[in-house]
Amino acid sequence: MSDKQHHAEHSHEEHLREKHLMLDPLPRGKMNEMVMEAMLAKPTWKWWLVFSILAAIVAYGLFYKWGILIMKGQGEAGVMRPDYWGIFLVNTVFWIGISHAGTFISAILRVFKAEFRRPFTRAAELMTTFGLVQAGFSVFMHMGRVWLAYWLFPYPNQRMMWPNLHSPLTWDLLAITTYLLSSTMYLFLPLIPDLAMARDRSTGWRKNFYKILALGFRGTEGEWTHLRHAMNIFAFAIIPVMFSVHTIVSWDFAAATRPGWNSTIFGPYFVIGALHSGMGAAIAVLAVIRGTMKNMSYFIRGEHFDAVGKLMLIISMGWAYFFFNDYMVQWYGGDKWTQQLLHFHEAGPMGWMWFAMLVCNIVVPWAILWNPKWRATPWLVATVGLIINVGMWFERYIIIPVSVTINRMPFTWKLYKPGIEVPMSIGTVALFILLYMIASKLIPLIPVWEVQEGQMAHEFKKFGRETVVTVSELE
Amino acid sequence: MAEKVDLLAVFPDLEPAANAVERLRALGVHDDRMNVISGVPVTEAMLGRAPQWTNVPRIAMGGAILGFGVGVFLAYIAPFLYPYPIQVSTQGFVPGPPTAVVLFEMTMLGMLLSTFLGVFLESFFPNYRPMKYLPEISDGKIVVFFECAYAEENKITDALKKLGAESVRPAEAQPL
Amino acid sequence: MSEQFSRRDFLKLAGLGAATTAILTGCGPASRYVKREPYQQMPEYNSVGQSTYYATTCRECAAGCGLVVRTYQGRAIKAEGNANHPLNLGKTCARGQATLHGLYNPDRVQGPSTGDWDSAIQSVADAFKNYKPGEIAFLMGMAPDHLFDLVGDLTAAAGMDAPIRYGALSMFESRATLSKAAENLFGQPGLPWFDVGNAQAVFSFGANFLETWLSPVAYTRGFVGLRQSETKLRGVLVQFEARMSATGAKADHWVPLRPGTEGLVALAIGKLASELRGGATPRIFSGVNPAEAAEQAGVELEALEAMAQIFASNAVLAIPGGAALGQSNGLETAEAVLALNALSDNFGKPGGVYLSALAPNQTEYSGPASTEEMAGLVEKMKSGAIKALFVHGVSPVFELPAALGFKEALANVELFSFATFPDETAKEAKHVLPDHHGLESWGYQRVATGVSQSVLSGSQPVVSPYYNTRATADVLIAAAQLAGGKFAEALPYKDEVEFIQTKLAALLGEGDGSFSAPDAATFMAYFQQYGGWFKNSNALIAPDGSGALNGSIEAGEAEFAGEGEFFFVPFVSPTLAEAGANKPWLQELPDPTTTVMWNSWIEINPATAHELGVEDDDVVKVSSEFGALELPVYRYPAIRPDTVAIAFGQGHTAYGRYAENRGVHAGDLLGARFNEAGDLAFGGVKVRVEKTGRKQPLSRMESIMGVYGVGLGGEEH
Amino acid sequence: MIRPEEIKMSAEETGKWGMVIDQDICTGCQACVAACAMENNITFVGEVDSGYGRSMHWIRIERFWEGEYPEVKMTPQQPMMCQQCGHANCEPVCPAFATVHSQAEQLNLQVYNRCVGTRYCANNCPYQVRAFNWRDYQRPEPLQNQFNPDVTVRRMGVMEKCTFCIQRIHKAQDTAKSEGREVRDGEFTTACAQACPANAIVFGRVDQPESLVSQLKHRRHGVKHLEELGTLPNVTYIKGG
Repeated sequence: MSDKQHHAEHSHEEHLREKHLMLDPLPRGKMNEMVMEAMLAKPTWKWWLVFSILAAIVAYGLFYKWGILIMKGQGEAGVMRPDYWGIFLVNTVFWIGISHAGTFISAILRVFKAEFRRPFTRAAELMTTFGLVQAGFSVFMHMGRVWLAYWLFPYPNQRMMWPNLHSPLTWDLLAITTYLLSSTMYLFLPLIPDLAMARDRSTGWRKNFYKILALGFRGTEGEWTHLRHAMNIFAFAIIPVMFSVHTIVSWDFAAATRPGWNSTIFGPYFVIGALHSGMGAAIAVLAVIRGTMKNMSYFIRGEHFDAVGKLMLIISMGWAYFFFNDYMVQWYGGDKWTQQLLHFHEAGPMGWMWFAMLVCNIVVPWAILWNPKWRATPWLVATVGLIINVGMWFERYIIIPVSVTINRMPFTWKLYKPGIEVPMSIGTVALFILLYMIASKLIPLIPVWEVQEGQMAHEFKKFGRETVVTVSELE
Repeated sequence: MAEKVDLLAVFPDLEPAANAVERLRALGVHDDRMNVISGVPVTEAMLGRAPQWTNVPRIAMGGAILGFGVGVFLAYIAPFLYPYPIQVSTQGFVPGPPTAVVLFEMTMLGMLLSTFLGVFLESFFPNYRPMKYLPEISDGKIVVFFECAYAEENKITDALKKLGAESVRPAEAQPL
Repeated sequence: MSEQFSRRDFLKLAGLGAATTAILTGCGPASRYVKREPYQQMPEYNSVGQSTYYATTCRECAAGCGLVVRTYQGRAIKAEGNANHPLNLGKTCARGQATLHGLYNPDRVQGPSTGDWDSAIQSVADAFKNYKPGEIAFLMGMAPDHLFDLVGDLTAAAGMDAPIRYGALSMFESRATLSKAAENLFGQPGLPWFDVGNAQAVFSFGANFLETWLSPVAYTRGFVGLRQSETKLRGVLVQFEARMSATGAKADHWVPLRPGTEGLVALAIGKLASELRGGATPRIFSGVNPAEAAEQAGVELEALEAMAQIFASNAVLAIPGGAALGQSNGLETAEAVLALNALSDNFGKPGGVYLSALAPNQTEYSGPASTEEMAGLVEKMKSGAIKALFVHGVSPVFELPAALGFKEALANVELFSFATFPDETAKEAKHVLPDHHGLESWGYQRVATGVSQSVLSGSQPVVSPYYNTRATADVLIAAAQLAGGKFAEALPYKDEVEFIQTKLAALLGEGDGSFSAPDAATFMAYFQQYGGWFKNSNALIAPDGSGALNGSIEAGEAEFAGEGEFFFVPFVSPTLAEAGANKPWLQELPDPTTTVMWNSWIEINPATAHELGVEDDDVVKVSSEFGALELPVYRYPAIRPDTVAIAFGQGHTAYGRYAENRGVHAGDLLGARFNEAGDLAFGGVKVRVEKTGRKQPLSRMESIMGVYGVGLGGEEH
Repeated sequence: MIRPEEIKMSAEETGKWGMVIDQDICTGCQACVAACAMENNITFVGEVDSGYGRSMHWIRIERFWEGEYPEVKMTPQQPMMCQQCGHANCEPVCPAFATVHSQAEQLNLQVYNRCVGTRYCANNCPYQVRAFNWRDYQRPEPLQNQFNPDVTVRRMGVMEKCTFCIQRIHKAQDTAKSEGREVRDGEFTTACAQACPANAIVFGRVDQPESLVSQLKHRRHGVKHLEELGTLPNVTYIKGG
């Protein structure tokens, strides 16, 4: 063949290498170094500034205000008749939604062997755990007598009374507990080899820290086998758990006798909504990691934003489908209270939020994510992700405090005005980011061994004149 | 009665390691006198070794059954322990559909917890005793630990060197 | 249930007649006054015990309903209606229910202003001695009770002016006008009693008898009879008033008349009806032209004709009252409306008009003073003719329109207040000698109206006095004896209870009573046990209205003070009225028509509000010739567009934490014009309404969204 | 340990205790509301909170408007309190069994000290008649002397609602028991019915055909509010004359 052809051939491969992490292998040692470097990098003053601001917000907005709420009662919040449920439950649903993306990426994509997942499964799994922490906080903020929250755990009181298993809230408690535990374990298992890696190349307190966490992992055939099996079981089993969690959350509403809530589509509608906001949050997190941490542009590339962008587009369409499904049936039913409610959504004082929701959740993603170039632009996709989260928060706000304004007793209708919820909600957001900042300094955010495994499996293959990428099954 | 020695051979890559395993077998080192440690999950098949035995799936199954049992207790037995029959609305004393939720969640919880536990049991975690290990492993090196007769040490060392072993030396347990 | 309990207590009570003396001088035997023990545990842990029930009389308004108060460990726990009491037959209104929030009000006067009672009583005695009899005046509440009799005896013997009874309610009810009209029409004074219960149809001209008028509980019972009776068809209720009251809301027809034209309309309807019935038109109607009347009243002639149809085909009970009579032409209106009853010829007949029964120990009707008489009193105070004023059971500073200048006049008199609560008058008083709360006091009260029988309602302490207060009767008796001379002779009693017993002794011989007793002590015990004494027979007075239709009434146009474009209808808040504002739960009760809580509002027709460019909760400035107020708007769909209304009850400047500086005082807009009967023409004021631009959200029970469609999006509905 | 035969879920059409409310004669005078507050230690919440839908009324009187001036009419006043549903939406959703169905009295019980304040019951009540203690509302000295010792004083974070004056029901039953008889119809009544000057509220045994409530219910065309939801309410409303 001529040089020219050969050169073209060559540059094509080069091009593919730049694009795909999996085709651009580095020696394991190098990658380890890069990850360690990113983790051990000395925090800049900027980092400390952000850190301390967030810490202050958490201390004041979350904990101090929560103290006030507990001392003075729910009257500090905006709840009343008929809006007995307010922003705290909006946040609960929102954060549980966020947590779903982690599982989706690290479980569903794993099951379907979507290779692009490899570098950011961990970042996503962290989101699950941290998100659930916020969700848990929010649910307890909501309770009128939170100091008695333990009464809801399944154990008998002195009169041999157990919690009421008829109540969707009890199912919630079981489901969320299951989900929190299993997603945390699922975060830890694949972390073990990387902790071992960190153990091998760190000194001082970190050495002991990682030594303890790594549990003495060496990488024998046996250890790898047990780990692989366990991770497979998790990957498959945690998916139904994830679906059950948000479905049950949706039942808190769907099971109630209220116009606008009593809908059979709520289960899947909530699940897709969760993924919608979750993916948005995940991509934003990736963009931040890539932008702020050393060496991350090697691991997290345009291809990943492109891939997640596609998912976001599909999920957005799914959400639109379910939304319309719900709306259509509610509208067609013609129940006078539901009619009243739909009218209130669109034309009422919160109408602006209803339309903003549609713009953020449908218009924006569709307008931007169809374009491969834009999709591969980290900051752009991340922005879309954040906008989607705003939209999804609005959606939950409309479903809860706005919808309960309208009930079958017009004499009681009242519009909800948030009070202490505002600083406390900001507090949960701050805590979420804070946890990420801490995590980024303590655990390898990139599962190096998974990346290497992937790189081992990829290779170029010539079909006649065309060089293509092939992936071989390693398991 | 020949003395035995513990050796380790460091390989840069999978291919030579696999060959080495083959060679060692040929040289009369029995499979269960060998142990391959790697930084990535290299399957037994790749190394041409006998498939590993793991109980994790069984433990998981056991946990699932246990969890289901807890679910059954909560849903069907606990109500009968109440001080008096508690009625809510006109729903059955033991509600139908909700029990399914409880059974499901408890089963899953049991299964996943025990899977996690299974890994610990099977690989004797946590374990902080000194062990035969090389930090290079997590840099992608593949290390074959094996035990052979003192007399054969040099012969095997040469053979492995030929196969691309970066170094072959006695293995000692060291704190990780 | 309650009476069983009080019977069970009979023996205890019987022993009482003797014991009382001791009690009222302060140191009661434990057998009578159960000690207030601290709850051993928090009430949360629900300590169980035996309750005791005492019958007494409700002092929240002057109607005189019987109560049975449940007490527990010396605490009054719950006020319930006395089922034996003929006036209310076991029922109570909201104010009666909340009486306990008066008893346990955190802002009561806890002792005499002088610190100890001796010096306080001394000061009263000094006043008796130092001032000439003519220079001393007694101003008392509306209720014709034992204290009124006692003071009556005192003043009569000492040659002072007879005590004056007054209350804002009597002003808004226009009682003086009613009795005057009755006198003019029937030739005998008295408080008309309208037998709503047995009527076929009721035409009420401004009488808000379901909320506050005369005896709401009794009239509500009447309304039920009108609506639902086994013996007759469902009666029709027609309400003529510019602003829909709760009575108007229950009416089958609500006819919004321009204020001051009620009399005219009454005559017009009478004329149309008598024409419909055929025969000669009575002389009284000859003057009126229905078309013009409708024109003046601002309603369609058809509306009047429709009402006339109803009138012609039913025996109609026509009731004049409230706002209709609070006009310069109020007396003519009252007479015109009363005269209508002659068309149905139902004077002194079931379902007709009676004069209220006189109470057992009452010889002739004596109503509360008219506001004009109060003005006279104020004059005397100003001129210095009166130097010492004793006030009990009323707070003139609050209840009289500021325009009368009572407060200013106080500068010239030595004021003695017997207030239980630190009201506006007590604040001005030199001496405050707090009386017990009604539930801590003895007494009896004549039931002025509302019942066919002749009723004397009894009061007794249901709990021991909570503070260092003292019964005014005791104070006066003590003071009189201290003053000696004719004072001492006038009140030769050991104490209040002896006085009451003496008065009741007169009834001992009377037959036809609800009970009879061999001796005074037993009578007293029964009296306490049953909560009063009443005759079993119907004691209503059938008036002679024969001449009613032959008179001629010139229902002239009402005069209005001020240039404002709106008629002004002040109405009594049924839950607060003149003395309810300091009871937190009364404040938290929604107003029956607007559901507003804890504040004042001005009612404006939505159309008018639109013209003025004001929305709900917009604060407007309402000004009359006599004063101005600023308060938020309530767009009230059932008020004439040319009329605005404000409830009377808020706007206290004293009277405790729950009442103080809350809302506005409707009386501040009123002038000092009177109708011919001397009642205040409180409806005779025109006001101007201006937007201030400020907003003040009203607390409403109702949802402004759900009820008025405000803020739901789209057009309101 | 409960034996299966002890369990009898009641889903009868009629409960045990019930009310008939005659909107034709209710004048909206609020006497029932005041009586309820006095009997049941209901706290007052002040101007701001009561305006913001936080009033603790166990019974409220609803009214709407029809038509335009001058043909405007106020719809018949409608006292609204807990309907003591036979099939109550509030009960199953409470995670703590704080609101359960009394098999003995056929009432919706509210167990204050079991309530953790999720407010699901109130959210799920189609009649919106539940009141939540949003704060620890203060009753200055000496107002608490008026507390009814038979009724629990509720604290912050607890849900409450009309109980049909269950303390009176129990008292009457105890009296009857001690006299070895059944509770007689009309022997006692709830605070609201007792106060009502118009007798618009009547309380009694709906399961006894000869009782006054049953009579009224059937003689006059009574309707049940939101009956279409299948909540089996025990309060019957008589709308027209």
